[in-house]
Amino acid sequence: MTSLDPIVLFFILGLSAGLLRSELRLPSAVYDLVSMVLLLAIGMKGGIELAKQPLIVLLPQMFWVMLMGLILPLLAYPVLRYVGHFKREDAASIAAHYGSVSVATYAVAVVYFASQQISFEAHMPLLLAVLEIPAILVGIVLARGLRSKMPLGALAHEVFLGKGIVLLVGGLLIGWIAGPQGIQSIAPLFFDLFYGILALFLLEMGLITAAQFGSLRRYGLFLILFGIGMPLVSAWIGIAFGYAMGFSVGGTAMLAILAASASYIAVPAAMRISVPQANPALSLAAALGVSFPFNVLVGIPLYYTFAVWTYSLLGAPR
Amino acid sequence: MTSLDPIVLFFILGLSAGLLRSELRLPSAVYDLVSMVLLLAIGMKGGIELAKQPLIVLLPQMFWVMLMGLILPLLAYPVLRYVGHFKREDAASIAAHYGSVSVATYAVAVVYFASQQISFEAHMPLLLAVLEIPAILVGIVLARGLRSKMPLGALAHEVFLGKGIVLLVGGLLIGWIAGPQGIQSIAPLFFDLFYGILALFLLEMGLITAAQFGSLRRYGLFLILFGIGMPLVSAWIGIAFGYAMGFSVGGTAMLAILAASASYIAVPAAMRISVPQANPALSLAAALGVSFPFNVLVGIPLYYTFAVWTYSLLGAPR
Amino acid sequence: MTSLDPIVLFFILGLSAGLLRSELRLPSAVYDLVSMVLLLAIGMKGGIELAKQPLIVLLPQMFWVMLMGLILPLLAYPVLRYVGHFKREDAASIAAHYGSVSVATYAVAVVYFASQQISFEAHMPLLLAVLEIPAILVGIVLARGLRSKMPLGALAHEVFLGKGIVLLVGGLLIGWIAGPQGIQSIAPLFFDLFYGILALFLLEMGLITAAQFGSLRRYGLFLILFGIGMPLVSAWIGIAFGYAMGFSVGGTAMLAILAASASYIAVPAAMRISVPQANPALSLAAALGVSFPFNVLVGIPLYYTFAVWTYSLLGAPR
Amino acid sequence: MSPCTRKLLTIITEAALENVLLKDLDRLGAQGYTLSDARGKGHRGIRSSAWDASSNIRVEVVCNEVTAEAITAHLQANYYNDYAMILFVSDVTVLRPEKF
Amino acid sequence: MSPCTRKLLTIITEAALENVLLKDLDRLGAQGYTLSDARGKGHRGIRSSAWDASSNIRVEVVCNEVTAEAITAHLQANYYNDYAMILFVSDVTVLRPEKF
Amino acid sequence: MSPCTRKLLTIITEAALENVLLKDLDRLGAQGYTLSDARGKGHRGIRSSAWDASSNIRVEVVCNEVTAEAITAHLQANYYNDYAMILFVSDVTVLRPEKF
Ligand SMILES: Nc1ncnc2c1ncn2[C@@H]1O[C@H](COP(=O)(O)O)[C@@H](O)[C@H]1O
Ligand SMILES: Nc1ncnc2c1ncn2[C@@H]1O[C@H](COP(=O)(O)O)[C@@H](O)[C@H]1O
Ligand SMILES: Nc1ncnc2c1ncn2[C@@H]1O[C@H](COP(=O)(O)O)[C@@H](O)[C@H]1O
Ligand code: NA
Ligand code: NA
Ligand code: NA
Repeated sequence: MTSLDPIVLFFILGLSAGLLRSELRLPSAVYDLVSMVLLLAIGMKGGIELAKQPLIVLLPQMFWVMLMGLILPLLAYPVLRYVGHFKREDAASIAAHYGSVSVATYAVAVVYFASQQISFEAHMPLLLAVLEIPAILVGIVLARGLRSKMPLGALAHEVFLGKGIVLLVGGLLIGWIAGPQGIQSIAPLFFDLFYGILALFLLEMGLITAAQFGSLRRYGLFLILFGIGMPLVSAWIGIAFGYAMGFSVGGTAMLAILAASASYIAVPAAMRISVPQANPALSLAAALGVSFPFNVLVGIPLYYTFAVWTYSLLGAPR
Repeated sequence: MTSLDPIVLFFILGLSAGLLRSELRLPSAVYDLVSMVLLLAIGMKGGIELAKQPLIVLLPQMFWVMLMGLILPLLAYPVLRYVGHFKREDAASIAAHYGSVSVATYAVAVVYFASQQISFEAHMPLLLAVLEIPAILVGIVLARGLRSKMPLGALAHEVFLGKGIVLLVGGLLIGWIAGPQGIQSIAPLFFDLFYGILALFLLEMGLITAAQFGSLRRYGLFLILFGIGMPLVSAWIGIAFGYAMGFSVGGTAMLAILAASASYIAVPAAMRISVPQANPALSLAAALGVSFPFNVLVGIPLYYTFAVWTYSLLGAPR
Repeated sequence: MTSLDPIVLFFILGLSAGLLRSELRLPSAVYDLVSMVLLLAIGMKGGIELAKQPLIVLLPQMFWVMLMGLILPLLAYPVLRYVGHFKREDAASIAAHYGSVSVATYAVAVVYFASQQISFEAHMPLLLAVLEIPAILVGIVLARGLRSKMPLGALAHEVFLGKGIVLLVGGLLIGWIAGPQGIQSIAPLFFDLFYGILALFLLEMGLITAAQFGSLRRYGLFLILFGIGMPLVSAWIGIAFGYAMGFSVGGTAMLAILAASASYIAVPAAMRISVPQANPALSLAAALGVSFPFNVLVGIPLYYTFAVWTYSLLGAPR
Repeated sequence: MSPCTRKLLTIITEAALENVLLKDLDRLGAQGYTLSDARGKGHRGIRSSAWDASSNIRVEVVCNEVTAEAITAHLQANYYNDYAMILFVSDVTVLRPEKF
Repeated sequence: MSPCTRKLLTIITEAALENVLLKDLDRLGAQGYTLSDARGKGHRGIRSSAWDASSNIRVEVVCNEVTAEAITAHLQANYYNDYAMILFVSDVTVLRPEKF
Repeated sequence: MSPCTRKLLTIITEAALENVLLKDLDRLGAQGYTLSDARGKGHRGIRSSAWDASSNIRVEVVCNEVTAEAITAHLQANYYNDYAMILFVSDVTVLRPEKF
């Protein structure tokens, strides 16, 4: 991402303030407000697009994307377990984080694509929501085995009724039902302020990221390498899926970005309850301490370049 | 209200999330911020209108509306006491809630009227502020008798200096003094974002409403019937007053909506201090658990239809 | 300031609510959010201007302004110590508050200048940031003597990495790097809403100011006289510096306002840690209880008038 | 300034009672108090702190035994029946006993 | 309504555990509980409360000795190894002992 | 893992002191601490938590007696005169005493 975008500068400000141990600290109520508005806005943006096309057309895409969300953690797990020598639960939990997605990374990508006038499939937020969940299930099975007697009800509750999913899917439904006309009255808050609110959110994300660096130092080099390497690999998988599904270059790049991003909202909460033996500091250090800044500062334009290469090499799909 | 309006969809989202016991929970600081902006905005909207006409003209209206605020709880009390068999203090407290008004219901009605291009007397927020208080006094007298030795100072403090009244009346005064020109600089926050902020508020209201359903189940059918029946009756009284005062159809409908709405900010706080024997769960279950959703989802367009009937039957007033 | 400006009316509303002991209280998270947005916005406004001119040109100005920040507390100290008979630490701490600046006062002045279409040097936020700090150092030396063995690291940390400075300077840098084009996407939040957010902030400031009146009553008349007299003197010093630096009338008036304003964010925090023997109630009572309302209600237009007189008497500088 | 024993009174009750309660504490001889916001569950159901009417406060008062008993008796007489409220007392050691 | 002794159990743990923990408390016989948000530091590092994953909660339960022991044993068996959690118990005097 | 007695130190003081105080606690041997925001009233007047300069924090430290005394002495020597601060100590039973 062009490092001059003010959105990214806010992230860097937060990161620097955190690393310099400044007094700057946002109250958690502000974090909650800001992330709530972002999730609803992203959901509604996607929902408006859903209103324009029959949902049935999107079912195959949802299926393929779900498949991608199952494959990514299965790919990450052996690396973490056998190269990184993490214990089973930790490997499974980290894998789940990387199979799922980061809404903040998506939001920054949306800003980047807008500034570069790259268009992409506008129902992407639907795929974002779909991608949140499968990796969680894979992570749990990897950690506990298939025969584990997890109370399924509690798990489904945790997964489908977590704050992030409810707001994202709620936004999708509201956008879908209300449509572009209906949503206009609330556009000043949710759409006009989107960039500004994202800036505040990234300021906070910078502070949170800085707080992960301590664990990073403790858990060492492998986590850093994984936190950069895994997104690079995932991005190519995302490109493969996007190409196979006949997406535009922009859409393919966006899917690559989703694949490369690592969750830090839905997955940590679900893993903490369903795989308590996993050390949450490890996954957050990797996802927030390494992959999030890497994706935001370097990855987003890079994955787009990957997608452009692919399309110029192979031609537009089908 | 047209169930497609996104404002109402946010309420339904909150309600569903609450009923499904989702993790979604807004910090109370967000609730405070959002309700503060709404109260100030509604006050200022009314204040701007006050600047356009001599206040003396409005004094009779304020008097009549105050009278309405005295009549409504006196009507509700015997029903609650002798049909519902509530103990004296509970009947008095519930009656006070229904004699007063709900700012959130008013805000949703404003949105509905705007979407339907129905005009109404623009100084309505003044009447809203006036209506908040008389029912509280009636409720206290009903509960404690006229000879009770309530410390009047403490009561006046509670009633006139509660958060809601201060912000609403403060907004009125600011709008009145600054006038439409003066207020322009702050319009982007208070007026352009009004719908969006109302949406967030209704999301939270949905969650709060869902939390009342537990008490509803406990206190049974009568409360549900009362929570629907009382607004229906009150609406007609509001229409009678509006018609008698020579209001437009829109203004009459709005007065009906105010009459039908039940307070959940000013009255609970005042009752808790001055009639502590009343169980607050009862009034909130009725006001928030039944009447608020009923008014928002069904009542607002219904009462408007009532007003239209009345005007087409009886002709415009005077 | 024209007492009709709604911004100021919000301050008066907060002040009245506080003095009447209303229930109105803003959660500290709202205070944090609102002040964060203001500081970032002011910083960015200044930063955008920095992008337009070589920084080297501003270095002399920064030097002179820093000098002013050293002189003001040295002037205030003997008055406080020998006329006011405050103990050494208290005199030093109060002096530091008056040598530094109040961002809220600056923000109100910006609104006033805009409404009166008075232009001023647009890099003023840079000077604002520069002015925050020197007085703190003077205050510490006055209180502890030059030979005191204050841990310099901890002090520098407190001074340069306090919340206010980080946000203001961070905003400056973001504005500078991103430039007017880059910042456009976040303008709806930070610039369009500026007045509205300032209104909320001043509402809270009114409540906080009211809370200082208790200490004022206790510490008596001298503090009130000082809280009015010191700004009047400082304003003339600001005018002298502005004139000497060749500023426009508006810029000179703004420098006078900065000089007259007294800090209540950066300085209290730094003094509390580095001069703990000073009673913080004294400085806050003077700075917030007297000088802030005086400057906002009376001082801002007054100092502008002073500047106009000066320029018409002496002619434009150089 | 040798250490000394005092009572720590903890009151958990509805936020609506805050103003009244703090005035009572002042009047009954408490030299100070500390408040924080809380949520919880008791005989009067769940109090979730989502908004004013369902918020709790948690008040702590360090005081001598006489004051503790006066406060306890006053609360029991005036609020215990009508408000969501619990109260418990424990022994604490304080410095500067003259403060409490 | 003479005063009576009970146990005050204070649990400080990760906010992620809130729902599960409160259900457990209900099941193990606690008549009520009080929660507030907290931050802190312990063997599992700094928990800053900046956002959900790093928030702590502070839960207080007033109960009789048997319940206190049941809760303690349950927490120790189920959560102590995997979660940031501490637990301490003190004696408190309560009014209306039948409530706890 | 039999239960064992420790001291619970509660410090209520100005939020401005947070950073300095936490560093001191670390240095004086506290194995952990828990913080929450608070407001209150004491000899230095009302601290309303409306904004930074008037906020209180409430810090709890569970530790052994020696550490408790060290912290108490340090706070009394360094902050008691200049800051709004109170401190009280009580006995608590903990599990896993090796943690504290
Ligand atoms: N056994 C308990 N332990 C801890 N807190 C309690 C207990 N019972 C009640 N509370 C708290 O006290 C408040 C009022 O209690 P109650 O009057 O029983 O509804 C509840 O909302 C809880 O926050
Ligand atoms: N010695 C202690 N005193 C007070 N609080 C503690 C202590 N140790 C841990 N805590 C709190 O308990 C939480 C979990 O502790 P731990 O499991 O040791 O990481 C920490 O985040 C602190 O809030
Ligand atoms: N007797 C008391 N009981 C409970 N908290 C107190 C008491 N005295 C003081 N405090 C708290 O300690 C803070 C500082 O006390 P002080 O130094 O006396 O002003 C106050 O703001 C209160 O939050
Ligand atoms: Na991913
Ligand atoms: Na009504
Ligand atoms: Na100054």
